[in-house]
Amino acid sequence: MTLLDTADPSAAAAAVVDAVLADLDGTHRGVVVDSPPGAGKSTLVVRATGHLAAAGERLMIVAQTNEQVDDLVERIAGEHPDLPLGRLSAAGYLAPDRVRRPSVRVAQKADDLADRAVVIATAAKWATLSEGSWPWAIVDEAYQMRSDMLLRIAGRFERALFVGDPGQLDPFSTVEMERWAGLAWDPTRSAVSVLLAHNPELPVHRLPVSWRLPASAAPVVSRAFYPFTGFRSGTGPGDRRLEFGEPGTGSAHDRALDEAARSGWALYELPARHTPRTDAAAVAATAALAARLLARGATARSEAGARPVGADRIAVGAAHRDQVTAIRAALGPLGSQITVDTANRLQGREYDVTVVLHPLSGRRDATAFHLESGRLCVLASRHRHACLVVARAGIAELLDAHPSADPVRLGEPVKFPDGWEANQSVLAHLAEHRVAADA
Amino acid sequence: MSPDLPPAGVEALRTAVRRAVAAGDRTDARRLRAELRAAERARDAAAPPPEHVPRVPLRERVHRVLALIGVPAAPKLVGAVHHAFLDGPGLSVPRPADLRRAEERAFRSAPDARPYYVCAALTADALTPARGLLALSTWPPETRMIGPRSARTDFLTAAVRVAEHAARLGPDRAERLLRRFAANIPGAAAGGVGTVDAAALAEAARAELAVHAAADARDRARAARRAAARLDAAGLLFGARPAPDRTHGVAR
Amino acid sequence: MSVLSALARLEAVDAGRARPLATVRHCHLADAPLLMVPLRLAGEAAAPLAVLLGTDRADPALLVVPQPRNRDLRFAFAAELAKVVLEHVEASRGAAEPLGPGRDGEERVRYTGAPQILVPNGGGAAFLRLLGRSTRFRRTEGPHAVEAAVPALGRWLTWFAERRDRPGSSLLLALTDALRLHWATGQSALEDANLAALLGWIDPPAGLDGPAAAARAEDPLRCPPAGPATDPTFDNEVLAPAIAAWDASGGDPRAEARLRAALESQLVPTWDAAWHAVDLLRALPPGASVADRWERDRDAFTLFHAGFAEGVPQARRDSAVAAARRLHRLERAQEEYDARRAFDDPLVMAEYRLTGQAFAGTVAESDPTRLDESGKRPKLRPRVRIATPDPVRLEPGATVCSADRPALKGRIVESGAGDVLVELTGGLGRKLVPEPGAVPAEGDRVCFTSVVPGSFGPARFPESADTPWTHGGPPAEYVPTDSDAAEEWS
Amino acid sequence: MTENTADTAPDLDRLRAGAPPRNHDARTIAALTANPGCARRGVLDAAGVDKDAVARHLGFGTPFGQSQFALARGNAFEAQVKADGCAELLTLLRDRLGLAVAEVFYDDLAVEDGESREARHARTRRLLARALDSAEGTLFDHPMLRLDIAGHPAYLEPDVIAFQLGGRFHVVEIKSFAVVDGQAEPEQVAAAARQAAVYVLALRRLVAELGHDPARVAHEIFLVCPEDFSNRPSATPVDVRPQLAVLERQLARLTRVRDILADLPPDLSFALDEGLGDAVRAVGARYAPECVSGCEMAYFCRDEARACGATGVLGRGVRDDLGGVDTVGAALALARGTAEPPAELAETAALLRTAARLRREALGGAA
Repeated sequence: MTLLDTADPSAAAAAVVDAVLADLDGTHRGVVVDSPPGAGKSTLVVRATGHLAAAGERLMIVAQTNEQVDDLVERIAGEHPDLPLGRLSAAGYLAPDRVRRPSVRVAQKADDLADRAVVIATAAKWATLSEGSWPWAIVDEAYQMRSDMLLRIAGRFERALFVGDPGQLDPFSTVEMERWAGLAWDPTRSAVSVLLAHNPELPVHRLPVSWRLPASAAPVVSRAFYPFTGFRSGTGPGDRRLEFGEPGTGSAHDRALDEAARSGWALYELPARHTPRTDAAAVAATAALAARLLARGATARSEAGARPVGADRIAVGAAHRDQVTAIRAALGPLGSQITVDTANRLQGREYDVTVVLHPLSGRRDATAFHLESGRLCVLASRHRHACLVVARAGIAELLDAHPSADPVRLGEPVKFPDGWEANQSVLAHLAEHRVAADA
Repeated sequence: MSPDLPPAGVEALRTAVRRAVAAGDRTDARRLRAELRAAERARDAAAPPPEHVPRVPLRERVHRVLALIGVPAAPKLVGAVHHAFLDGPGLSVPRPADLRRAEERAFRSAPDARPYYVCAALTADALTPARGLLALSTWPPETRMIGPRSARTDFLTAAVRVAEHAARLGPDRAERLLRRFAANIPGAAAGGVGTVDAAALAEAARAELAVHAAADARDRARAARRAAARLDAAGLLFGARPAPDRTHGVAR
Repeated sequence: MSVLSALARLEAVDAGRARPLATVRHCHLADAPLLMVPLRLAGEAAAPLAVLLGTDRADPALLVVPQPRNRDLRFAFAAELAKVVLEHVEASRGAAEPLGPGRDGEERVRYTGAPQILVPNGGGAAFLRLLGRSTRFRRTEGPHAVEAAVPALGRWLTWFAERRDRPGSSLLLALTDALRLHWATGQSALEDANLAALLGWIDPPAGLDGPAAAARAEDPLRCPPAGPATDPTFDNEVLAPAIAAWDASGGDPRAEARLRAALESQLVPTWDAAWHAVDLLRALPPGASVADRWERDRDAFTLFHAGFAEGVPQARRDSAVAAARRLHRLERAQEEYDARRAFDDPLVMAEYRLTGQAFAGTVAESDPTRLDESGKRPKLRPRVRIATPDPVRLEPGATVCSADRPALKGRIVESGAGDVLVELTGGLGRKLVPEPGAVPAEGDRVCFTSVVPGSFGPARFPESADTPWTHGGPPAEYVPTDSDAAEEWS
Repeated sequence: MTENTADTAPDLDRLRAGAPPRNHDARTIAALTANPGCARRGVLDAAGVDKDAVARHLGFGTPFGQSQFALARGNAFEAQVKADGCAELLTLLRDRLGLAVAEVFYDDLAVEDGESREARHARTRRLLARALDSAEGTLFDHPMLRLDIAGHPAYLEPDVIAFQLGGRFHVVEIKSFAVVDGQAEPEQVAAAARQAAVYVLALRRLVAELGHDPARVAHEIFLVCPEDFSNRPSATPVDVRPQLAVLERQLARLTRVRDILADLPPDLSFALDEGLGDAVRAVGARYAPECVSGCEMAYFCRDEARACGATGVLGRGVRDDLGGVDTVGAALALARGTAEPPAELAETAALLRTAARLRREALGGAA
């Protein structure tokens, strides 16, 4: 902790990265790195790739979606232009421009990439291979991968680096099954949790600094979602600023935007009411805040300089697909410019400002889905500058009234952080940045 | 399908009892239950099985068992040992407190009139009767003191005695009892699945006993000295009286 | 739970009767299913007390354990039960129909029938699972030997219970589950777990409405619980004295008859209710895909039956590879089941239409011969514009298929208020001109949905012996031990 | 917190109309967390009102009886595990945790019947204080623990064992439901975990009172159950941190009953007389079907909720799906278009109308 508090953030982060790379040179079969939001996970993957490649090791990289794979290809090829990369893909995959580089070869068969130092593909694609072995693998977003997928690909590598964010959404299954509860290899659990259950001696590192989250957000997110490990922001208070070209009119929307610009957070609160999921007023407010933000011509000032906050730097997040559709519709033509998506799909992304429809807004009873801490964590940790949350009043009462009768399955590790506690923690912080909607 | 459907009266009473129970009406339930039993008896018209009158009085049989194992014991163990080694069916020992109360009455009305009393074991710290244990007045006081290790040493001692006894008599009836002892004493179940070697059991019990015996004896002797200094003759046998319960007492 | 089924519950409250949630039957009902109504001794995991069972509603067999704490009596009961269940298995299988050679060249067969077991509720099914677990490891020789039928019963019950986990399987059905799939009552899901109350809402006895019939069903004296748990006042006031009397009588037949009568009194109302439930379900026409799913059940049955003599291992818990394989199979079956049920039943499809994952309407424009010539070769890509009042929530690019003809596939081009443009991509035939009737014509009523079966392809898993180090390495091979057989089963 | 409770206590005593407060045990305390949003239950529980008697008086008694077979099985298993100085438990702890052979201390903190709860509690304090100082002692059977419930000390039914290992105490909870192949009924495990959490909390408070670190009471408890289908005991560790957090929160909340009381008629009492029904109705309930499994008032509340057509009787999920519409009648009127929705319900109304149209279409106009 003292290191966290006192040392220069870059030095603290670099020390962890060095320790990870040192472990790769050691004898462990696996190394796990926990990365809170924006803590430089991709940078680590790129560094580790270079490190292993430099040691002459052939390397396979596993990511969860095609987009993540392409992102990694782009970054690794950018950083190590001389490294021969292979992009293994399914039939029908069209390589985007950012992947079309001289050092990158795209193929559907692993045999066609046999000479490549590094081969990258989705887990699903790796799982189709029945032979071939790589001395090393890097598994990205390993907490979002289900352990049954790890089982299917683990035969392809001898040793592996697992990188991911434990605070985000857990993988899920479309069937509910109790039969595997308590088993160390429960296929519905995350890959990392199964890996560590069987290999408790593996080193687990934690990246200590979020370069994305501003000083206003890191403590809030850390306290609520990473209570035992913690992290800090790479920037200090005042290093990130949000300024509007156009002054506010004093409307509640503008006051919420001003509060967010000032403090990094705003809770735009609508009157208490139980509503359907696609609460029209909340949907309208969410869309209006995003549109108004754009209209006021915001500029984001940070260690990277000043840049305008365009539609591509704004994201709107919600819990349910139907809410996303409704907000997109409410945004009109902006709906195709501003990213509007569910927490699941916003995982791993980064924006300057986010507008979030609170998952519990308008609910009468909280369900496990709504309380899942990872959902709120994703929504509250995508921003570099500010996050605006839209909610009906009454969430505190709803949490208070939430009955606690969760069944307990023997042998199943207790899930931390508890969704209830995490929600309370975030809500307590938001209450200090509350702006009531105009009556 | 059923050869003799009960008469409607019995069935109706049975339903009435269940109704009363479900409604939480205990008085009604008790009354109806009595009526039901009467109706059932009338229906069966069969004489109830004759009460089995034991020849040896209960306290005497408890005495025999306790004398055999030589340490304070709970009714369940007393019953099991009785079943294993002494004649007759299993011994249903009443609540120790009730048996001891009767003995205490007898003792107080005519002290030392009987050759022995089935009495209490005393907690080493408070000298109150230890819950659920029976002891004999003829034992030395320290045997009747229960320190923190005594439950274990007494269990092991009982194991040794039972094993020795079984070795003398042949282990047939005691098989189950020996198995239970053996399962809970390290190294005692050497004989493989299903069979217990009484000698091995006794040896294992003695081995563990050696770990605890000295400290336990010290605790017990100290408690016995305190008891001798503080309690009268009846107290020594039946324990200091606990503080009475105050109804709805609220502390502080 | 969805708004649509919530509305159905409201309508049921209003009508005082259950309202339909389905227009067709989504489960298979065999001609002669084996109905089992089991009771368990309170406080025990799987100590059987009694079971009323049979395929003939007029002639059930009653098996009881007069003293449930007596291990020998329990195994005698298990042996009797085994006889009935094994007979049912053999009687139901029918002939083996040849299917022609499989991929490995071996001739394959499938039985024309399969055994079906019905139980009143989920608790009954769970009890059979435990009963299977507690009997399948028994040894037929050595210490604690049991009749050969006992472990056979255990293996069959275990198999039935595992098939029940598979979405859409009908081999072991809990009648409350089956009824709730087809009707919404005016009470909560929790209260629906009571078979008698559920039936009271669906088909109340003359002179009563749903709420009155359900209230009656909640009185354990008028309507004994459907098991496997018994009513505590029955235990205390009837069963316990009867067992005690049987014990005291030394197994007197009269005492046993009384005990049987007492248990029968608890079982018969549920027996009747269960057949009532069967009648209600049978009155519904079967959904189009029910026969397919039953065929899968028959496949599974044929496979297990064929391998029974060799003793397909049924370990206590799944190994890592077995668990992953099973999860994959179940997820595939779930997707298939969800989609096919929606295709079979407009009322199920209505759920998806309400959430915007499907829409129905009339074809306003149709361009059946449109070609996409942007690629190297022209492709047949007809477009249809559909007018719909449904709240469509499908993004452009989303893959859809036709509910009436799932082979007809397409993708959403644009979707606005009251109108969706779909480009058809599959199910049109092989030529550059569509097969006649393949493309919906103007004025046709159509329904498209993004709920498509078959997105889960087959998956490759390592052999158990190749379980990777991440999952603990290859597991020790499961060998039944003496201790399995020696479990006291108390 | 204590000041609050001191103020509230007299009001709560008055609510019972002179009847003694119902004695809490670990089960009833654990049940306080079942439906914390229910003001009715909160007030009745905080005041220690005998809810069972109230419900019976109102004609809605719950048949919560227990089968003698279940009771006998539970008692027999516990007696077996604890027999002869917990011989079986010691064997289990030696096998599972490598407990040293010398660690055989067994202190039965209960004495004979007839001793007062205060005296037993004092004895528990004395023996535990010694154990905490010396780190000596292995098994402490029947500790008499105490928790303040809304200002009243509640003595906990002492059917639990505190087990000391390496200076840390673990609660050992003996239950007679089976653990088959490592799995048990999740609901039963949850109930056991909630009860164990009550003991952990009470034990922690006691340890703190004795001047020691409450963390010496572990959040990991041992659940001792019959293994598979045998009588053999097995021990499974269960992490009760979630249950502890919930319990602490709800116990703190009970003192907020004062806010509820402030809105109630000053002469309100739950005396078992003809005014009882009105008195109970004066405190709002938050009925959900799950109440039936854990609250004696459930059938009364269900009847009340059904009578006013509350959508909650159909389940929490249904109520939430109907977002904002509280009664069956209102929801149906919106669905059928017979009522014009207020602006804030326009959306719900549209959704319900679409649902009604879709049902009608699918059922061929029959619905």
